[in-house]
Amino acid sequence: MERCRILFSGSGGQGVITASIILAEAAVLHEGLNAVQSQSYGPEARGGASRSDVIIADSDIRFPKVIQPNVLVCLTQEAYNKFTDLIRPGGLLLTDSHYVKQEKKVDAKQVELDMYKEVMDKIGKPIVFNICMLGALIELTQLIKQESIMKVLGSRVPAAFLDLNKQALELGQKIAENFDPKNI
Amino acid sequence: MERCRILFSGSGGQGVITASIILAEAAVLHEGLNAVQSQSYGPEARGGASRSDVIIADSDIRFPKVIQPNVLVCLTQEAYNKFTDLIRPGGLLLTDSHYVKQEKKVDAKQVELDMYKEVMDKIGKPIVFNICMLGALIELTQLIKQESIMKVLGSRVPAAFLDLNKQALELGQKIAENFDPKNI
Amino acid sequence: MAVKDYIRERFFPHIWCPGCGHGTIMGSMIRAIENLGIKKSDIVVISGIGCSSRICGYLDFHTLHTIHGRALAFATGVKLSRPELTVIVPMGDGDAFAIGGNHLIHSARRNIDVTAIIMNNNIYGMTGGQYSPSTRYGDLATTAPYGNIDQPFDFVKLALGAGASFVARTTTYHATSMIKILEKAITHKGFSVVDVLSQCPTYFGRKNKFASPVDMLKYYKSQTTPIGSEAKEKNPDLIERGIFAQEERPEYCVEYDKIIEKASQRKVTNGKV
Amino acid sequence: MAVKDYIRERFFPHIWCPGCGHGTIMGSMIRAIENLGIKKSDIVVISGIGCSSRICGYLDFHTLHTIHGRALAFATGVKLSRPELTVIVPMGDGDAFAIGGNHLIHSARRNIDVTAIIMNNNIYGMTGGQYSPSTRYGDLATTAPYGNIDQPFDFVKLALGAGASFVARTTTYHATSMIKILEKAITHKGFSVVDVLSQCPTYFGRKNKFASPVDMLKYYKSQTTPIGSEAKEKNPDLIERGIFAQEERPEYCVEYDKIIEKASQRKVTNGKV
Amino acid sequence: MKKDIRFVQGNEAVVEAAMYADLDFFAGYPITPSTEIAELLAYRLPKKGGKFIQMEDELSSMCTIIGASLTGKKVMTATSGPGFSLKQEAIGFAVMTETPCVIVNVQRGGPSTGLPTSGSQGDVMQARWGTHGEHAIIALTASNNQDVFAITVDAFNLSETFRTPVILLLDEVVAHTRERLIMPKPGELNVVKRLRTSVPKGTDYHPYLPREDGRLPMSDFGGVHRYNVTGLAHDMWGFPSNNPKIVYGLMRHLVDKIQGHTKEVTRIKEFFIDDAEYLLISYGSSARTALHVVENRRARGERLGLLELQTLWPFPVDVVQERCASANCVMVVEMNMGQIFYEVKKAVADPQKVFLANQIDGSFITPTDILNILRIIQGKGA
Amino acid sequence: MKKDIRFVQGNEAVVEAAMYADLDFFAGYPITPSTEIAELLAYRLPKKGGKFIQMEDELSSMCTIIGASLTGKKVMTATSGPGFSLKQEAIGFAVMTETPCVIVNVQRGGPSTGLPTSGSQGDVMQARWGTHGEHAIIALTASNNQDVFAITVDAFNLSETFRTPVILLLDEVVAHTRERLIMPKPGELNVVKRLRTSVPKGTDYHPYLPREDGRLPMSDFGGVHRYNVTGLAHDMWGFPSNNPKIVYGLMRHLVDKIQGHTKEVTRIKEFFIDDAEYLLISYGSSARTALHVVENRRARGERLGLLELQTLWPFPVDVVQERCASANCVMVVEMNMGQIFYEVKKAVADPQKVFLANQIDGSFITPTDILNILRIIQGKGA
Amino acid sequence: MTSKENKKPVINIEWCKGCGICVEFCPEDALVLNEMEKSKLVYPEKCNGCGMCELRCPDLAIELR
Amino acid sequence: MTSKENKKPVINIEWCKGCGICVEFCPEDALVLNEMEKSKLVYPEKCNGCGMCELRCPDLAIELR
Ligand SMILES: Cc1ncc(C[n+]2csc(CCOP(=O)(O)OP(=O)(O)O)c2C)c(N)n1
Ligand SMILES: Cc1ncc(C[n+]2csc(CCOP(=O)(O)OP(=O)(O)O)c2C)c(N)n1
Ligand code: SF4
Ligand code: SF4
Ligand code: SF4
Ligand code: SF4
Ligand code: SF4
Ligand code: SF4
Ligand SMILES: [Mg+2]
Ligand SMILES: [Mg+2]
Repeated sequence: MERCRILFSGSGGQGVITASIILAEAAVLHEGLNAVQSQSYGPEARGGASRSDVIIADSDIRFPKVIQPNVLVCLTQEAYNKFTDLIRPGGLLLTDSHYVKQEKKVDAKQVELDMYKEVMDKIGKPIVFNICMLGALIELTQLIKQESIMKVLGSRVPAAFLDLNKQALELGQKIAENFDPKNI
Repeated sequence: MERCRILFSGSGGQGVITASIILAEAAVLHEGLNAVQSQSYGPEARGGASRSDVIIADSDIRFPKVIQPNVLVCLTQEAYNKFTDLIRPGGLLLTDSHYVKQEKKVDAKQVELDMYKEVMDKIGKPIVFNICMLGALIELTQLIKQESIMKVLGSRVPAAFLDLNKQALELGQKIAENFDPKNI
Repeated sequence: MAVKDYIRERFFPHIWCPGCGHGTIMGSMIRAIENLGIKKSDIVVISGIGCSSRICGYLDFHTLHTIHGRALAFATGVKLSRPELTVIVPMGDGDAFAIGGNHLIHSARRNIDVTAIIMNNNIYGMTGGQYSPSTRYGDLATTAPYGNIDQPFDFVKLALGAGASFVARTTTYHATSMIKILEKAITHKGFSVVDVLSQCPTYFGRKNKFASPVDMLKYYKSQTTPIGSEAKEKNPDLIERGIFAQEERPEYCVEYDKIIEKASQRKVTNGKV
Repeated sequence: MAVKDYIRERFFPHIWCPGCGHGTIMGSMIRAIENLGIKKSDIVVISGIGCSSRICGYLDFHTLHTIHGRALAFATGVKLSRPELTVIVPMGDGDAFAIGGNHLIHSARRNIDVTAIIMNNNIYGMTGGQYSPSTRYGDLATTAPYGNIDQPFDFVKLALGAGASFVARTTTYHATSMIKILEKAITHKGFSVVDVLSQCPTYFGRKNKFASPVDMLKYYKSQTTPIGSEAKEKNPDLIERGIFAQEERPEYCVEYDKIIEKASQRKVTNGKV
Repeated sequence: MKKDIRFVQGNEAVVEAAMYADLDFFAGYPITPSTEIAELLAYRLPKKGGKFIQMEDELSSMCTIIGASLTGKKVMTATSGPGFSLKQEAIGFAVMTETPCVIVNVQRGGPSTGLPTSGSQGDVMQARWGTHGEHAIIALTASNNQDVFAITVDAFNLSETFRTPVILLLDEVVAHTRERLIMPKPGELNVVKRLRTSVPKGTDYHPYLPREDGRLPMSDFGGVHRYNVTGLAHDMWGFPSNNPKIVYGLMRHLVDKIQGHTKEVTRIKEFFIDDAEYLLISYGSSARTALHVVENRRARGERLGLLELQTLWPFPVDVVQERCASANCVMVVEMNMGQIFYEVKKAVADPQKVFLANQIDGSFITPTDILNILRIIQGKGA
Repeated sequence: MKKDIRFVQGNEAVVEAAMYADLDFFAGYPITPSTEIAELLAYRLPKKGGKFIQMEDELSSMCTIIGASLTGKKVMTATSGPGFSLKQEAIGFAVMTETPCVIVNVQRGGPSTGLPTSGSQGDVMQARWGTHGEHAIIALTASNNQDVFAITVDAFNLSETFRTPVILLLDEVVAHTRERLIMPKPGELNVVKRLRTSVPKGTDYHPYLPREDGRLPMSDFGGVHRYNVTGLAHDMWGFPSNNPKIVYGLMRHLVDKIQGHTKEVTRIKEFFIDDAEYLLISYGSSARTALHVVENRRARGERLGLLELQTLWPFPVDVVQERCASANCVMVVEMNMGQIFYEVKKAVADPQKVFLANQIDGSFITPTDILNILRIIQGKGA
Repeated sequence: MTSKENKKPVINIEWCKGCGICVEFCPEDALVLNEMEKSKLVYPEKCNGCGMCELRCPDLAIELR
Repeated sequence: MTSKENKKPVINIEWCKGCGICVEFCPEDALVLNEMEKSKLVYPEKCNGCGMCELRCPDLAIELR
């Protein structure tokens, strides 16, 4: 596989970091891949913008940070403004239309999905928004299998909530599947 | 002048260190000489044996410790036993017969004086024993003038006690003057 | 002047989490100072390290953001050098009583005229929710996953035991009386300790089943009572608030002036004492 | 067994000055231990740095002579690792309450079963007579040539304020009751603080017009009184001695055992709490 | 048996390894970026009957583990810059009393409070010289989880073997990066047990008399041998002495037992060294960037190599000298102003061929940072 | 005017010099062998309206003087080994906040409690590297009372000039030896005053914006300018920042203001250097023994010379290199296991000609000790 | 200090973090958290000008004017 | 513990530092500091065996036997 560098960005409460860890953990534990994950600590991590770097590869990963992401996920306008220029030519830029308005063209596949709204409409629990995002991401990138994500969730989420997470994951996949670039 | 290296030794309460400082201070402040003084700190300085090193010279003094004293003053038997071998050939060994019995011959002028007894007899205050010893020392070595010592005492000792100190100093000088080596 | 005249507006909104009590304490401090009419340039605020300690950046006084636990030692240097300044030291519970406990009791003992404000959230906020010396027995914290077995200090008792001449307790719910207490603490000539219960919804609250900052204020409202109230007799578990001690005692800098006076009368005698 | 069976005779006579109270305290400690019949190999004595701390060299127990002020932290490590051992920590007033004050109050708060014996001579003996946190206002010391302006701690009040469950005071004059008190302190299950007034004739005495150790003992005799005595009412300046607190409270190591029990019942879930 | 694979932070790898190495006792005080070590151990230790205690500060944490070690426990503490400074006095006590213990310092940006959440390698020299008085010390580091695990186990082993505090000098990036950790199976890695004296009760035991092999068997506090431990210079019985002969012997012993065993203590990793024209020397997280560069350039045929140091102290002078001998140019990659750089310069025969590739602005050193400096060294300018 | 001659200990010379340099404020905690400094200042300072305070420990003493310095006072603290270790965290704060202060460390035997009453020079490297995080520092020393006086005044001057803590690294022998001190007359030695900003009230003052000459004028706490001081990385206003550009600028400034002024900061003394075949390099009390040997052998026609270092940090690389160039053999004389020795080796062109003459048994290094080693170096055996 | 009686809270929505404290403890229930999770004086007529919202707001986001 | 009634103080003059505490506080004035500044049981007949000298001696120099 090609080395994939993903940068997740958003605000403190959105669960981006958790989502990124789940993705990387799935790669390592259930797909025999290598992955590294790291996140920004520091004052900005409290309340303000948060950032998580994930690299997934089938070879050893030395340098652990993402400088130019292949995949950039921005879940706030602030994050979008801050990071959007970093994206690798030909990469994927994923945003949520509730939070972000993609204002300019970049040399990447720009995907704007209505994940937040759909989560609220279909599931009603904002807490699984991040998992929905993850669903969309794996659908768009085909990086990691749904089952792998579910296995990780199984070991992390109380049984009672597992189903909810599964719904969200699948919702995300569906939204992404239905995505028609012409809509942008 | 010849560089003079003096080692004072005795027990905590005898005032040897004070006496040594007075001597060195007199040399520096009132005779235009150089002098260094240092003493043993450490557990042995409390209660046990105490030691003070003085070097007096008319040139710069670099190495500040006394390894082989020209003049060795021992005011306890313990000190005598410990230090007597250090004396320079041809030096001066001064002890007090109340405290020390000189048990062997060394290649030095061996002077045993009855200072403690004389102080008790003539002055009755053991506190000035050290000054008496100093008097004997300057008499025997002709190193420092009596007036210089008195000047230092004047700046250190309360006026009321100055006379007492003078008596002791002179007593020491007299004892030493009268010393007849044949008496040993 | 308005509250805004006392802050460095460009750093707002501040860094504290939504509903964090530290902001309320900062507001009360400002209002107390405003009420007292002390000039901004006559005030030095000194803090250690912690969420609480970030207060220094926000206040338009002379501000000194130091190292963890030692703020009172820095304050001692500032105050003893310039006794005419008003020195206020806001501290976290960990800052003040864990790593900094010794400086607190010694400042109290010396009775140096410094006001210590404990922004007491019963947790280490900055490092992410470890137990502090005021975390209660049984509470949860990241380093007490099975429930805390340490007994907490009663900061008021400890400050009194150390000899503090002004000791008080209040909460972020009781903002009006907090302001009054802070006014008294600041004007008190001597060392003052004000223990302010302050919510950390992010770490203490979340770990200990408080759904929101509001719930924590409700707790302060229902679980505290004025000193010597009837309620306390009925329910000894209630936490008392109010002023526990306010005594005139020799202040350190004033005492030091006496030393200077004595010293300047004696002659130097050859460097010997 | 005789007193000599508890000491390392080859280091005697000890290093302390003639008339130093520290020796008397050592004697009383030995007698208390003898009376309690504790085995020598079950006792760990831990000290910091100071004249007082040299006690470690003389006692035929497990002895740990540590660094200045931190003996109680070492003791916490020893006790928590081996709760079955009897851990005794003799400390100087400076060691215990100046540099070491924080560890003392935190040990008290945790109520760990360690006995802290304060060999309180109101001075730094080892370094030659500087004022300590128990040097009284007005006393002379090498660093207080004009008289001390620091207020002293009342160690008893401070220990109580910190939550110590056993707190007592005695003096080297009152050797018999010192032994009794030490027995109780050592057997007390929890943190014990015993403030023992101990003469330093060499530095404290000489600077403060005590002609001899004997005079200092006379002072302890005349200027102290049992807790709650009539004499105290008449002369409030008298220093009280006796046991101020002796309460059963959850002991730290016992509490820790409960944590172990709880923990071993829960399953590890992927290293997450 | 299936491999036990985890996806964890470096700090978790430390915890897993410490448990593997039979850690009994941890005392600490929270500080970013080391706090996770304490948090995880608070959970893990009691499960096996071990003890975790959060002390009132770093000074007491350090003292507490020394006390516990003397009773026969395997002990550890963890901290970062400011806390590491506070532990220095007691670290010296552990050196002097030859008490095994492991001190983790997860480096962050300094000096002072600096950049608490940024990676840095600014405490390398402090690890060597932070406590007062002449002494020697062992300090280890690692760059990835698998190595962090192995090196942590090693830290305990060396600490026991040489009766000395061992400093595990990690950095924020290593500590906080999540990646794979394949858990070694029980027995897979060597775990050195506390060497206890075989001297029976009633027979004289000398706590500070080295055996012929230089090792000093211990006797647990609370056990059958009663002896004295002191931070003062002491004799073979543990009693204070200022006899120059005894002091000399003690000082030489304390230093020689470590400096004299540099070879045994040295841990390194080598990548493409044999024919390297440009030899990079690095350690900890910056070695990851260095290796990235090396692999990347090798792919293009450029002869770069990497010597990754895992033992920083005692500095492996001989190994460094030897490995550098054939390189045209040596570049030390680190996140400070050249702490190991100067050691390398001291070690090699021709110091003028040693260059520094570093980063001091709080951000993690990137391949570009290194390549830019390499270009300048090669005379190609900026 | 008659010369004002005193017969005093080195510690008293420090006190006299500090008073000469306008010391206003001292905070300390007693420890052998530095205690006399505190004791004398407790007596002297109040006489001129200055402040002396004995704090509860060394950590707080260090913090207290920093607080006092920020209000515009000249400040000092004094300690020895264990206390020096305890001050390290706060020394880093003074470095980061650029607060002038003088820290006296009278070295004694280490590590740990070691030999509290013996001379030693074991804290040289600690003075450089004792606090966490990359930084630079100034450390001075001297070997006799007259120099102790001058160097102490210098310590205050450099501290003010560079807005940095200055470490005065004495040792027990220098501190406790009594000898002559000729008191410099007022005005005889330069005394640098605190450089205060000329920015008037109401105009913006930037506490951390260096002037063109690199200096940063200060504004007293309690004065007309209200600003922030923090141990975090900060911008020119004193507010926390982790902007890499700002951090980089700060780090370079902190280090360059000292390392870049090594020449200005260097204080040395030279004895018979020009034609020296055997060049001794020493400092502090051991330089006295070294000089004794040099003078002694010169009298016999042997070409020995002495370079006495008074500035230890920043290490005067260029001066040492230059002075060593023509010597056949360089011998570093010190009381540790070779701390300045390695710096000299690093500095010179041919390190193999540098040897160590030292003493580590707690007794003061004697001429015989040096001569014995010299004989061995000369190939004459023991 | 001037009387606050006629004053009403003005909310700085840039600073308000939506903690809900002012809303919950307003004695007159004059405040509400809006859809953006910001405090809003929805019922100004109810407000008695007591100022408790101002004093308790941790974000200095309320000023009675 | 055995009764001390018939026991008398035995002084270890190697250890005694002559502080005078035992002498001063002996209820029966049975002890004296001799010319060598060492404690001595000069009046054994007066001694009541109370043991206070033993307990107070800072030098562990007295043992009732
Ligand atoms: C010497 C040192 N040790 C530890 C830390 C890490 N640290 C920063 S703040 C803090 C405690 C914060 O708790 P508290 O003082 O209660 O303040 P809060 O954040 O809760 O307001 C700790 C342990 C540090 N910065 N320095
Ligand atoms: C860190 C440190 N600071 C200071 C000292 C010096 N010091 C040794 S003992 C002591 C105080 C002694 O006083 P105290 O604790 O009251 O014991 P005492 O000698 O009076 O029995 C001091 C300050 C030290 N050894 N270590
Ligand atoms: S973590 Fe807690 S104390 Fe810190 S800002 Fe957030 S709520 Fe406040
Ligand atoms: S100096 Fe004081 S405390 Fe120390 S041994 Fe002498 S009398 Fe005792
Ligand atoms: S001023 Fe009082 S009544 Fe009005 S909105 Fe605020 S809290 Fe409510
Ligand atoms: S209290 Fe302040 S921050 Fe909280 S909701 Fe009200 S205005 Fe907003
Ligand atoms: S009390 Fe002890 S040391 Fe003192 S005089 Fe009596 S026997 Fe001697
Ligand atoms: S036993 Fe009692 S009566 Fe006898 S000598 Fe001793 S103190 Fe005096
Ligand atoms: Mg807190
Ligand atoms: Mg004391």
